[in-house]
Amino acid sequence: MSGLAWAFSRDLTLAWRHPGEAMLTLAFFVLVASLFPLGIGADPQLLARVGPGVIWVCALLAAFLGLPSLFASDHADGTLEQMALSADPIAAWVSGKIAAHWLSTGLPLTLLSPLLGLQYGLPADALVTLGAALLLGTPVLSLLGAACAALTLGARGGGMLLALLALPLFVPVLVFGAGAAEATAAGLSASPHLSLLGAGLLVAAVSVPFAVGSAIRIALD
Amino acid sequence: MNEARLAVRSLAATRGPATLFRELSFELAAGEIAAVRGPNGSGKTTLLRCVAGLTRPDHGEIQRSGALLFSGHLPGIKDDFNAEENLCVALRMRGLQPGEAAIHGALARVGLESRRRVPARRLSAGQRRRITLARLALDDAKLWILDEPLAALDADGEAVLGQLLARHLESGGLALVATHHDLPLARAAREIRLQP
Amino acid sequence: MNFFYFSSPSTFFRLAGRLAPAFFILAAVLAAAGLYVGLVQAPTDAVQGEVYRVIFIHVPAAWMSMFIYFVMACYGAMALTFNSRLSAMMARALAPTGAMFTFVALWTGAFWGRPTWGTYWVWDARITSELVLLFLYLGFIALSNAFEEPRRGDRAASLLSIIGIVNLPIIYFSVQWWNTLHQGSSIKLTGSSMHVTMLTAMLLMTFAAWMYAIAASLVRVRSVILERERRARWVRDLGRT
Amino acid sequence: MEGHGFYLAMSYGMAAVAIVVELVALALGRARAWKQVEEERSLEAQD
Repeated sequence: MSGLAWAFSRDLTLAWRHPGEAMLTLAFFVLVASLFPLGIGADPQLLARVGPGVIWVCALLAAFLGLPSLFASDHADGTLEQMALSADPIAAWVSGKIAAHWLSTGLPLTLLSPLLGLQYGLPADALVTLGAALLLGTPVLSLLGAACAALTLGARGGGMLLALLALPLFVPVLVFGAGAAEATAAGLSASPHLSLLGAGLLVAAVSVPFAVGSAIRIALD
Repeated sequence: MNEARLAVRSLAATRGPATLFRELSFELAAGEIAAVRGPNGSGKTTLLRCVAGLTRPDHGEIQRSGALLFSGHLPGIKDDFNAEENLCVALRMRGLQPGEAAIHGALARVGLESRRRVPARRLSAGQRRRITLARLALDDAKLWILDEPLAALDADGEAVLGQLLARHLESGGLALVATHHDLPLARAAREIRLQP
Repeated sequence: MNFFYFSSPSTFFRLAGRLAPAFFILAAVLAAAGLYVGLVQAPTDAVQGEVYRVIFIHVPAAWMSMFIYFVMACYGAMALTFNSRLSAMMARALAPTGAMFTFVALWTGAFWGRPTWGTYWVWDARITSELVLLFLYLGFIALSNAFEEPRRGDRAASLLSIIGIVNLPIIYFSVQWWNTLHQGSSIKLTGSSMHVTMLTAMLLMTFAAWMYAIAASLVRVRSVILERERRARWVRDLGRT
Repeated sequence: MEGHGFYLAMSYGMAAVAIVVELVALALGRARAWKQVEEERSLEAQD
């Protein structure tokens, strides 16, 4: 587990060194979320109905934008290959990096989402579910996104290619994430959605780091 | 303590359609150093990366005993970290927990003592290379794989590298070095020549 | 002849050269039979009249789009575990054909939806999942061509196809769940009992599509092999075949 | 149920177009591959 420890603390310190990046992700999230009312009109009923879905799509896009920072700079300055040659298994330190990445992108999005929910006039219990769904969903986005980011290391077409690879994999997370908040807003129970998200998180947390590891080995080959 | 050893048997690697080298075999026993020489593009870096286990060769087998330290073209240094932090992270990655004194001693030895708090971004290429030298002073890996270690080093930088290499070999370590320069070592190194 | 005999590019190149025309002919024959049975012999459907005959294209295309992705993932897994270049080339050769079938499935789905549900684009579970599958194909093709070193693209795309095949059922399940939540279940295809000629037409067309897919990918893999091995001796001695 | 011929025609038509497009693409791919082989041969012939 020591691999997870040094990778987590290393990446967290790096994230603290220039918080601008995390701020940008948050700013993007708020900006895109406030574009929708300008586009679809400010009718409260409509906004409340589309609120959960819109906020989830914006959170998903914001999380996606944070992905390149995971491996790109380490790949460029050679620290990624040093990590690959470290004493710890690749899946361990990769998990540490993804956890640190989630802490600086996914978690802030989750904490900010109730505010945006208010902007869309969501009822209080829907805000809670929205937050819970994002809390369980954003780590899965970081995990799946990390696999795609590792696959596109050193590839032409950068951001667009990463979007083409990652967004289709995000579909189930979006469906159950947005579905949870909508269910609460409609007075139904959101527990099936949340439990599926939780199951997805557990499975992803255990299996995806190995896929990321082999993607990194391919990138360093 | 079993003897550190490196055995490479009929190694082959290609870059795209072109074959870099074929049927390459050599062995390094404890205390031995091999210099890999050859013109640019002859596959020196690929050979080193194969031995380090980063690149998968098309054919052939590599047997290593013990941990290895790889220093490639890329510096392996974060610009946002200062010299001390870079050194700490590099050693922690290798499962080593050096004390404050050891870190300072190593940085002093390579002449970075005064600049250990400066972010690596503001260090010169030569100074950044010295962070790797400090790692060589502290790391206990038995096999060193160095790609052009003399690049960007000035005269006394080379002297420090020579001392570190000598001490490493005396303590039964192995070294595989790709370089165009003469190695700052008293004894001659075995030569592995790669044709273009 | 060991297991890997056919996996050396030069021998497979010749083998594919002989097999491809045979599969094309087989595909044409089966397709002709299928179309005849489907368009001429099959009776008019009580509910949908003539327009249901679109299923003789829509269903085989949709089925092939999923089957080809599965085969690509298998080749991808072989390419990564056995480090076999030929499997990776085969996966790369299959992708465009799979993407074509996915597009045809989407297009025919839309033109079947219009008369039956009144809109071209129906957010039906199957059709929406098919759209996501199209993105997976495009992602595979884009990734395999995103690197200078073709072998690097092969390995990355092979791993992506494995990640894709694992996620595909989850995507289908989530879209299915999402669809029943929003719109109630769409018309079940197999609800109305299938007249025997409809079934035979469907099977004939499916096998025709399968033969065609094999033929097309064999031709494409030959081009890929030529490009990859253009410096090899056996390629230089090849007469133009 | 008249007028459905249009939808049938569009579906089968597009399927046919898709297959023709792919066959053309295959032929072009083959030509490009052979061109590269010829280039390699001419390069080889020079040195």
